[in-house]
Amino acid sequence: ADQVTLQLKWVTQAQFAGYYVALDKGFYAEEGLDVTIKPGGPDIAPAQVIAGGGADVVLDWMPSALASREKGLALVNIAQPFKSSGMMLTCRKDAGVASPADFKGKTLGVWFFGNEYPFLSWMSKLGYSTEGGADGVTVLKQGFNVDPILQGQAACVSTMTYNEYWQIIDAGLSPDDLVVFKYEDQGVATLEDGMYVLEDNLKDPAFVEKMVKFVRASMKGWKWAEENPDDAAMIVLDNDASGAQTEAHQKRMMGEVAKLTAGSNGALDPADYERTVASLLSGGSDPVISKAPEGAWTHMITDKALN
Amino acid sequence: MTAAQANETAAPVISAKGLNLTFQTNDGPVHALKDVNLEINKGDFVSFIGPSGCGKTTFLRVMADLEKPTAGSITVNGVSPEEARKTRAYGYVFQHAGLYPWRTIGGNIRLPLEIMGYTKSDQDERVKRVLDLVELSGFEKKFPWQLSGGMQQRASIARALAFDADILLMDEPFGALDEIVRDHLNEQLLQLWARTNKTIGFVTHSIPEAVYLSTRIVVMSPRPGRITDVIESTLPRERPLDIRDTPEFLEIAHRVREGLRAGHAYDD
Amino acid sequence: MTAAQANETAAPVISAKGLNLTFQTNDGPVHALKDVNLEINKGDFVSFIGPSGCGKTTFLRVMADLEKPTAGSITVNGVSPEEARKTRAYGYVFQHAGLYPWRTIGGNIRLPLEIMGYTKSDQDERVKRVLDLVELSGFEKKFPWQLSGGMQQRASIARALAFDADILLMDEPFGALDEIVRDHLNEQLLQLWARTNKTIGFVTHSIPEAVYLSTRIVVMSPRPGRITDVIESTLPRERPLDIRDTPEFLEIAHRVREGLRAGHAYDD
Amino acid sequence: MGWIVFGVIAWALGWGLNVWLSRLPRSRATGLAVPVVFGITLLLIWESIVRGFGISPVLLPAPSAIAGRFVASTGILWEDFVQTVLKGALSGYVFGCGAAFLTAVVVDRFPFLRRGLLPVGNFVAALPIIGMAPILVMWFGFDWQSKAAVVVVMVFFPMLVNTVEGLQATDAMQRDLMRTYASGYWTTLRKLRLPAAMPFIFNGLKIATTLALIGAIVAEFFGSPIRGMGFRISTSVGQLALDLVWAEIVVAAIVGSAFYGGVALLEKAVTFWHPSQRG
Amino acid sequence: MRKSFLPVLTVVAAIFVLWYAMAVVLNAAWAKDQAKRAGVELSFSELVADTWAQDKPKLPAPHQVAAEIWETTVEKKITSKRSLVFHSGITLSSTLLGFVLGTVLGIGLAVGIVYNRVMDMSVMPWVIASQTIPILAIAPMIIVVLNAVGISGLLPKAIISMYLSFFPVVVGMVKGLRSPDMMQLDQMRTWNATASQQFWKLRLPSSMPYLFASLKIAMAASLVGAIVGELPTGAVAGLGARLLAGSYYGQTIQIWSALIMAAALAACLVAIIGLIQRVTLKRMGMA
Ligand SMILES: Nc1ncnc2c1ncn2[C@@H]1O[C@H](COP(=O)(O)OP(=O)(O)OP(=O)(O)O)[C@@H](O)[C@H]1O
Ligand SMILES: Nc1ncnc2c1ncn2[C@@H]1O[C@H](COP(=O)(O)OP(=O)(O)OP(=O)(O)O)[C@@H](O)[C@H]1O
Ligand SMILES: Cc1ncc(C[n+]2csc(CCO)c2C)c(N)n1
Ligand SMILES: [Mg+2]
Ligand SMILES: [Mg+2]
Repeated sequence: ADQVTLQLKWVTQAQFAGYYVALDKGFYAEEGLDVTIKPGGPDIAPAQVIAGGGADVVLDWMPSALASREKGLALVNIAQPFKSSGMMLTCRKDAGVASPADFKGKTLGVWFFGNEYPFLSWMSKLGYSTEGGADGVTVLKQGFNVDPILQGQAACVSTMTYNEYWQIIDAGLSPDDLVVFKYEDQGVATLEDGMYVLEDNLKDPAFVEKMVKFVRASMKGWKWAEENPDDAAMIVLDNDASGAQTEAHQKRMMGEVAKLTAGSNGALDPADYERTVASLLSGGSDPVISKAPEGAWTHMITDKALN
Repeated sequence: MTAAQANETAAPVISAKGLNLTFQTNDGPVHALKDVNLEINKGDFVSFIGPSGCGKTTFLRVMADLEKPTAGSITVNGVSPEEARKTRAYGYVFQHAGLYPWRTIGGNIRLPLEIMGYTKSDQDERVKRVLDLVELSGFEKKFPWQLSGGMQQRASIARALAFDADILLMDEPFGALDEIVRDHLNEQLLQLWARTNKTIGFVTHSIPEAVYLSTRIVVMSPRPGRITDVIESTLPRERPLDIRDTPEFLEIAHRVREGLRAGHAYDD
Repeated sequence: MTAAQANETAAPVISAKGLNLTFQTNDGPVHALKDVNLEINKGDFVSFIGPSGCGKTTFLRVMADLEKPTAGSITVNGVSPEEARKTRAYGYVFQHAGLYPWRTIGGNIRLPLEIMGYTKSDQDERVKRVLDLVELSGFEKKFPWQLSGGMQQRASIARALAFDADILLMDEPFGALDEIVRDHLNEQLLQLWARTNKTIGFVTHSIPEAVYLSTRIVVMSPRPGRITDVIESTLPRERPLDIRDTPEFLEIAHRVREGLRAGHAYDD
Repeated sequence: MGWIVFGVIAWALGWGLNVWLSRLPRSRATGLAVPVVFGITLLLIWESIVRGFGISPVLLPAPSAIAGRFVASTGILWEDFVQTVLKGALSGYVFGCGAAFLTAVVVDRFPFLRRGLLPVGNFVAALPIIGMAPILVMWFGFDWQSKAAVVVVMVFFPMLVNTVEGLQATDAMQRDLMRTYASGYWTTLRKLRLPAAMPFIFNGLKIATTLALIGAIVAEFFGSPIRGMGFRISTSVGQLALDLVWAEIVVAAIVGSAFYGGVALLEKAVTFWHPSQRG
Repeated sequence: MRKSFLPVLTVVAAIFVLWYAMAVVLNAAWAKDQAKRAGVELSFSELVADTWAQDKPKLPAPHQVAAEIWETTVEKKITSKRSLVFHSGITLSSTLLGFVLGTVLGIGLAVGIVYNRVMDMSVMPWVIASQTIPILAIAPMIIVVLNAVGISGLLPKAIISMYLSFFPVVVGMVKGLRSPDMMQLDQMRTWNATASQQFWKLRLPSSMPYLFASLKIAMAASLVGAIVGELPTGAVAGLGARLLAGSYYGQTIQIWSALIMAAALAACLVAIIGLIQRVTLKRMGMA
């Protein structure tokens, strides 16, 4: 069987249910693929992993992938299972935040490690400096959790609709205490969790063939997961080596993730891509990417896979 | 001065009666001193000699209140060793010079003076005087490790002399030195003793040294340490080094050796 | 045996000519040996005596190829010290017994034999023999720290005797022992020497020890170490301990002391 | 290929030079030159391996690239240095070591406490304290205070154990001497036990220097303001700016060595009398 | 040993008292906050009870941690991913591998330094400098880079452990191999011993006490390396992963139980070395 190694962007959780389902239900095996899924983590850069040959295909957020491309690492998007962005900024009402206009002078928690780009372009769109001061916002490098908002160290923290938001709720704050700003609603949404490969590899027909099978099986997994969210969550749970995930949380996460993948058959919508690039280019004095990339995505794989 | 001196000689400076000391160790009790009786008078120079481990050091430490006897009584100047220690009656010289490496020779000698609260000018004056006494003037600013073993030992004696302790206890102070240097220091010690009229307790392994220096020689037996012989020296107070070739000297040395050998087991 | 012996006595075992040794130190050069000439014959017992730091140890080390002279020549059994060392001509006994704490007494004595590649049975036999020789049979299985200082020193001598070195170099082997034990070991060493007819070089600080043991006494002066006197002993080979009270002994001792004192500056 | 040959030549030359240097009589100059030559050789080999094998700069940048980035980013590096080293590591170091020292003096006063605390302290000193970092960040917030707290916790016990041990380091004879002078507790402490403890105290201080830097940097992984060496390292890895990562590592190595060297120099000055320092 | 039993017990008891007190102090704010939201007033005893029983306390009380440890060690199958024993085993294996690698590397370097003049003069400063590199901070990168050259699984973590643990071994062994005094070395010379005889019969045995002292430090360092090496490997498994996952989900009880488990592991490993040390040195007649 053909070997394929997939590097996830984050730890094993329902965010990646489609792949685990495909593995568990034998969709990959049916295609004749032997797939290894490598969980990610707070300091694993998927781009670095693929550059080092540690994976054939990686999941990454498009801003980070495009930035890597500008750094000389030619990543190409071959499929996009996530149609919409799950990113939001969640704020405490009692910190005095009701609209983006209130960010000024506040402290905001942000993920870094290549995940900061959407936030930065949003802020530059709003015209806020991220260097602190009365006219800007003070940025915290948010750690692995949502503590800063719970403890009042930050007015807002970054959250995903399917994950961190619920951790805040679980911690005892009620939705009434919170205000959320979805990147989608603010018009600064960027594409998340796409599949990326190295451009050079696409010149190899055998590799392309392998990816076609991989994408096809993965999408089958995703669609299965959307239809059977609870079972998918249990599959994810079975694959979590850390034994730290809880059933309730994963099932809820699967439900939220399904909303984000629902709109996609796996093929990248060029309009979404253009919107993402536009947003990244608009970053004022220090844009995330300096010019529109060329060849950063292809339908070559999905065209074959989905027909 | 001489009248007062005569007066003091009447009462013994150190008086030990039925002294016993047992150390509790992991291998069981060690009986270090057994039924020790001794009187030392003002101005005496008493040497303690005996095989290794017989309790010489222990006895000296009991006198200086560094060890408490488990039975018997001991008085120093008529009071307990502890009280005597608190009145700073002792100058103690250990086998190894034991100078503090982080202090200069001068600083080492100054140490007891600082602790006892002498004034700065008094300190300076005393340090200078005792350095002269042990012929170390000019080495005040040196650190101990920059001096030879003999010089270090002299500095440590100077340290014990810097304050006015009238009892000097010396535990094999010259054990580590070569014979010539040792002879020389013996001579100087005798002169010093003659000049200051201190009471001196002196531990040694060397028979000639004991005979040459002492007014009395206390011979001790192996464990449990007992006093087997106390030999009064018939030598005059004035003692040139040559005295060691006189028949009188050899006679005393012979007596000491016999006393020692009697207690020695030869199996080590 | 006796014929061969007489034959060997003809050529000196050790012959030093115009030996000089200067150590380069941070404080400038130290002239440790200066113009040293000496011949040692087969079966000699030669003592080296002199003030501390005069170069006794250095001289012994030069003989054993532990130090290279900066000038002059030295031969051992007619060859260079290095070649002599490679043929394992030396038994060297240091001031401190220097037994390995992780080896038993037997293991310590066996150590040089292992290194020199003796067979197992030969090792056993030799260890047994030298243990007998120094009267330590029965202590083979003990560790060094379970023995007294005197016994350790005897073990260390046994170690130097276990292999067939015909030159025994001893650097203050009894310096750390008390007088009684020392007397006893001196006696034993003499007996051993008489029995084995080894050539012995012996460093000591003690005048009586030097006189009691040696056929020749080499007196050295302080730095730069020179030989100031070589005293041939007139004492018979057979020497009971009492010999030390004879006028002949005292006469030689006096000569040594005079020789020593002449070179001593008293400021050590 | 050319670069690989260059690397081999550099290695041979460097080694040969060092063999030659080490045969010269030992002096301050050769003592310095040998490790420097060794280091330069390592860098040359590194450079030629990266170039020769065409290793992606995303994985391992060449020394020349790192040097270039270092020079170009001194502003950022300085800002991070201030945040992590001066605010986080140094304050935690001073506070942690100071507190440990005072605790040791108190503990030493009471044998009961000493007997109880020393085994516990030894135990804690061997624990993976760094694991407390996420907790301390949770307790003390995101800024340098939490980094300092991590450093305090990390250096406290090694320092405590060393100081207590040092205060016990006087030999019986030295203490007896003070006794014959009828010297009191505080006098003995000041005149004998503190000076005698200095080699041990400095041992603790030296161990603490490396711990302090590591603690401050690693703690930044669990949340930080957007400056600091740990922040920069993790963020730059994510941005594939590996040259900047290595520039930060160079800063850390220089700062760490300087910190250690500084304490060692101070030690030399204070414990000049100790046999290990007389050399 | 017996003499320090009572004092140690007292100190440990004091730590527990302090711990409970701190739990009240640290967790009170949250308890009050929750109560205010729910509109109830807490009495002091209710407050204390609440602070010792929260789900995600700032500082869990000892009994909460104990219960969690009990649950995840005794009540779970060892093979279960939720078993702390399972995770300890994973951490242990990379700790031990790293420790062995570090010890071998350390001893090798020390031998080189002692026997080779060039190494003596050139290596030591760099060994010291190497430890100023915050390896822990770049651990994730190291793991990714090692992965790139085909080294994965246990080894990358073990290499981080090795990097931390070889240092104390080098330092200790250089000291230990140099601990024979001049006299002992000269003695070997008079016997015309070869370099290898000198090493096996003199230098190595004399270095044993130093070796064991270093091994204890190295073992502790190795465990730190393994844990930190696990943090970024995608929270897959091991105590470090538990620590991270706990932190990620704000599960303080889980963090603390992983921490305590790591501490216990460290203590056991160090104690085992201590035991070997005692036996060896006793057999060598050096204890
Ligand atoms: N603190 C102690 N605890 C246990 N035993 C001790 C202690 N001090 C001394 N001893 C033992 O008491 C005995 C007498 O010791 P002491 O030091 O007085 O002998 P010594 O005559 O001074 O010997 P040396 O000539 O070797 O100095 C010895 O057997 C020694 O082992
Ligand atoms: N390795 C060395 N480097 C520098 N100087 C040395 C060295 N070895 C000895 N010396 C110096 O050479 C001189 C002679 O030393 P040596 O050890 O031979 O004296 P010694 O007669 O044996 O003295 P002691 O009776 O104290 O043992 C001394 O001044 C000593 O300091
Ligand atoms: C150090 C750190 N970096 C990035 C993220 C953000 N992130 C990347 S993928 C993903 C999936 C959502 O669960 C999230 C949140 C984080 N949480 N912590
Ligand atoms: Mg004694
Ligand atoms: Mg000598």
